[in-house]
Amino acid sequence: MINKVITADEAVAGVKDGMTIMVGGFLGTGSPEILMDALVRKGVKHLTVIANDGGLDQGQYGARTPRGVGKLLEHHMVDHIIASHLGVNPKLNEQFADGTLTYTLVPQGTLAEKIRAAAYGLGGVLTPTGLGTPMETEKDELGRDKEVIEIDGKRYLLERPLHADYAFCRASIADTFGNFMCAKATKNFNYPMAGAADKVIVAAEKLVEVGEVDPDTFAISGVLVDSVVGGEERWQI
Amino acid sequence: MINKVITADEAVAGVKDGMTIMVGGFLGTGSPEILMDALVRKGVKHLTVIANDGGLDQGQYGARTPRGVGKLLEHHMVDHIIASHLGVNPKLNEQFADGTLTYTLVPQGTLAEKIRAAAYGLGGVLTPTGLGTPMETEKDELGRDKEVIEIDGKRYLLERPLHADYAFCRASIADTFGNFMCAKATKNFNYPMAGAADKVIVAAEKLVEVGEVDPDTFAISGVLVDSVVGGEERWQI
Amino acid sequence: MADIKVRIAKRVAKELKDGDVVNLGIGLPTMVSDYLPEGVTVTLHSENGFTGLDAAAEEGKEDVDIINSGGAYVTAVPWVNYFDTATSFGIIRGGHVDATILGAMQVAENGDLANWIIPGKKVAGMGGAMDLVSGAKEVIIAMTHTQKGNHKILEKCTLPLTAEKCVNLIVTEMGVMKVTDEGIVVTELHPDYTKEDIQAATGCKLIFADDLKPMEEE
Amino acid sequence: MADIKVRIAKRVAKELKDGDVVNLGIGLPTMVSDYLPEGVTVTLHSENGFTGLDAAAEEGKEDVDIINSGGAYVTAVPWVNYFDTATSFGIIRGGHVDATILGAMQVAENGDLANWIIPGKKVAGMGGAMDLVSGAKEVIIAMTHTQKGNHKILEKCTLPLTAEKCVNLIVTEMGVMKVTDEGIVVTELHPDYTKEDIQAATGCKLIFADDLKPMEEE
Repeated sequence: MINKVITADEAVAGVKDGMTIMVGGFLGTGSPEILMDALVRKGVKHLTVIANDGGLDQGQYGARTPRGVGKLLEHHMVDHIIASHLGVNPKLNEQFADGTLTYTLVPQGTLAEKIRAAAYGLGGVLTPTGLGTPMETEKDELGRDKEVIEIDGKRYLLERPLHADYAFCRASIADTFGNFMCAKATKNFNYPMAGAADKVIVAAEKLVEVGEVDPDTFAISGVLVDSVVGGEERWQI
Repeated sequence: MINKVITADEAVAGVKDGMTIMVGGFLGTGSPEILMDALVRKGVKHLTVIANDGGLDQGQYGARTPRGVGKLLEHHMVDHIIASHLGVNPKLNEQFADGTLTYTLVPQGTLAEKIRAAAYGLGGVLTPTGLGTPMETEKDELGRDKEVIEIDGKRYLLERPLHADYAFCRASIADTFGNFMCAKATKNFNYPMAGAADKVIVAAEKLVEVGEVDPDTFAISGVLVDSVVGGEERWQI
Repeated sequence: MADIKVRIAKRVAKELKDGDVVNLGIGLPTMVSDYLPEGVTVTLHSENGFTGLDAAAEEGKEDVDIINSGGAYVTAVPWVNYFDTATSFGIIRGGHVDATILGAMQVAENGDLANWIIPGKKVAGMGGAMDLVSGAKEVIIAMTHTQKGNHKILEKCTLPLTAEKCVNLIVTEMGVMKVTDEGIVVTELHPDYTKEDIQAATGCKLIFADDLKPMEEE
Repeated sequence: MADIKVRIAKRVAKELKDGDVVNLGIGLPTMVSDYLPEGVTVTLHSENGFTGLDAAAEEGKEDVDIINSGGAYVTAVPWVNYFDTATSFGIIRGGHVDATILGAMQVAENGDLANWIIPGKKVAGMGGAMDLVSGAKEVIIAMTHTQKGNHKILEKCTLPLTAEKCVNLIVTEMGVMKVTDEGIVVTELHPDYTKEDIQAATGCKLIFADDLKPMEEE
């Protein structure tokens, strides 16, 4: 068996300026903090980030430091963000206003399904969400026109798969092969992002040997994961 | 909280002649046996069955009785089967030969995804599987022509969602609200079928009270389940 | 104003049946769960990833792995189930949420809804709102009838839409309105207001139900 | 015949790298895992729902919750993960399986594959085969070069296809062949056969690699 455990710095060593990365989490809950810290240390720039939101700024919801994507925003490492909600972290609107950051909005369910489609080799997503709204008329994250497909008399928006160079996920428990699970409400985008990038990195709060826990503990197969990093901390309020 | 526990006979009381039903399981593993037994007792006819395969005939793989869909075939209750594999249970080819049973073949991954699309409100599935094969040229389970959609220069088959009147699933553990999980390799179609029918019934090997086990034990939300039946037996070889 | 919100929340609560799966938007809609009729238990869907949302967490007792979609620490009922975002919105899009209750900036007489963006203002994003109003079996708008005197119920929305023809019911401090193919039908009118009052506060022609009832005071 | 199968399985095994995720078709392909080179550990994908398939279960010690895609009771490695069918084929379709190794009735020189149906014969169904050969990163055909003297490698398949242009490598008892844009290139020839032998046993024009090597005997 392949042992996939490496350090956080090793995990981000291949991330280059201008790359597209996915980051799990929902307003900081379930985001892979030690991988964000490693990206900050590496100082990579001009990233395109795919995430539900911009994470948290220091002090929001009691956060002692910025959380999740908030760490990358703090250090001006992001040029474009593809997300469903941008209303929480004030750094987002500051950087939109000063012209250093641009965004593409995608409805939350469509965002998750576009990511799953990339992970699972589907040609796109056919969803009723967004019909009759700017989602139908505005261009997508790569500047492509949206298409509407009519199926048996009903209209659906065709949304393209969303793939990245790297996906950074947070696990509550992972084994050394990369099988992992996320406790309670930390699953969010961490599950669909596994498999949707050329390299998938998982930061684990608890790292176990293979066979150490009941295999049905794990929701995601290690075959979708390239590397595992231990030592992800539990949130402190 | 709604307690959804009923008996197997109550669970199938609403199944009528000519209905379309989904049955979880893979060659009998993970199929809801007590619900199949209840359908046999009820004696409903002319069913359309959506399942991976035709289950097992008595004696196959040591089965003491027919398993899964095999029970319905044994009693000539099925007019049409939509499945990916029909090569194991000999009852299938017998009934094809005598003209009492017809079939639609769907590739296994497409079958699962069509079912998920129905459960999750997607307009269809865009898959490369089946291009250039009879899957592209033959009509689908409802006699509709297949469409090919070109997306950014790549061709995909558009496969329609697959919905049923009833879905019968087997759980290793379920609670009285209908949250459930399937152990090891019994997950198969039991997970995607939850939500893909007007009524979803789960037969549980182990039935627990809500809150009795760690909620992360359960993979499928009870909001997708209408009724839970206890007393599903463990396979005997 | 507090009274008005309570009135709206109480009236919306009566729309819910025992066993319903419900998603509540932030603000006024979250108050609805405080006023459920006796014997009605609903399961609250939290779109960030679970069915079985319960009250806010006590300070100092927060489980950092459980937040609601607004980011606040919350608790869960014993029949909770947790899932990822693709599953969460599959549950929504697939019609497994019986009702979503949310506020609105504008509602049109054909049921069009605008509640996610004001062009030129700070970017917030639609989050899960577009999926929710497209997917839920019933969309109930719980809002004040006007905004600083401006009409919110209109012939046509002027703001970008959240979804087309998605609203089923509107509950305001003035009354209860059903969106029908013929237009907006007032089924209940609050005793504080006349037909003329509610029509004047509305930007489209209202239809009054033959069996128009008084909206209950709380 | 047994020797021929072992020869093919051994040769195919050399294509696999440490850490690969592999799906093995029934019959000859399952033998490949017995001949993995020293230091090469692969994770076997079982399309009915897990990564980490191991040996057949001992009689009397079967876990009835673990079968392989052929329905037989099997065991699993310690790093096993179990999942549902939608996920299983997502893993396949998404290109997360490095190689699928399976038999064929016919392979065409452009890589078309037919291995699921003979019109007029008993209906079996494609099961997961169409997804596997469309989705896996590399499709390796492990088969006897001919069937009762009939060609199986052809200019064009006459049987209904399993997938178009999907085959990357063909290993038979006669040699190893790569499917390229120019046609089928023989890269290794077994010492028991001449170029003329393999060409005569093949229904399309073969190209012989400049650095044609002998296929190893076992």
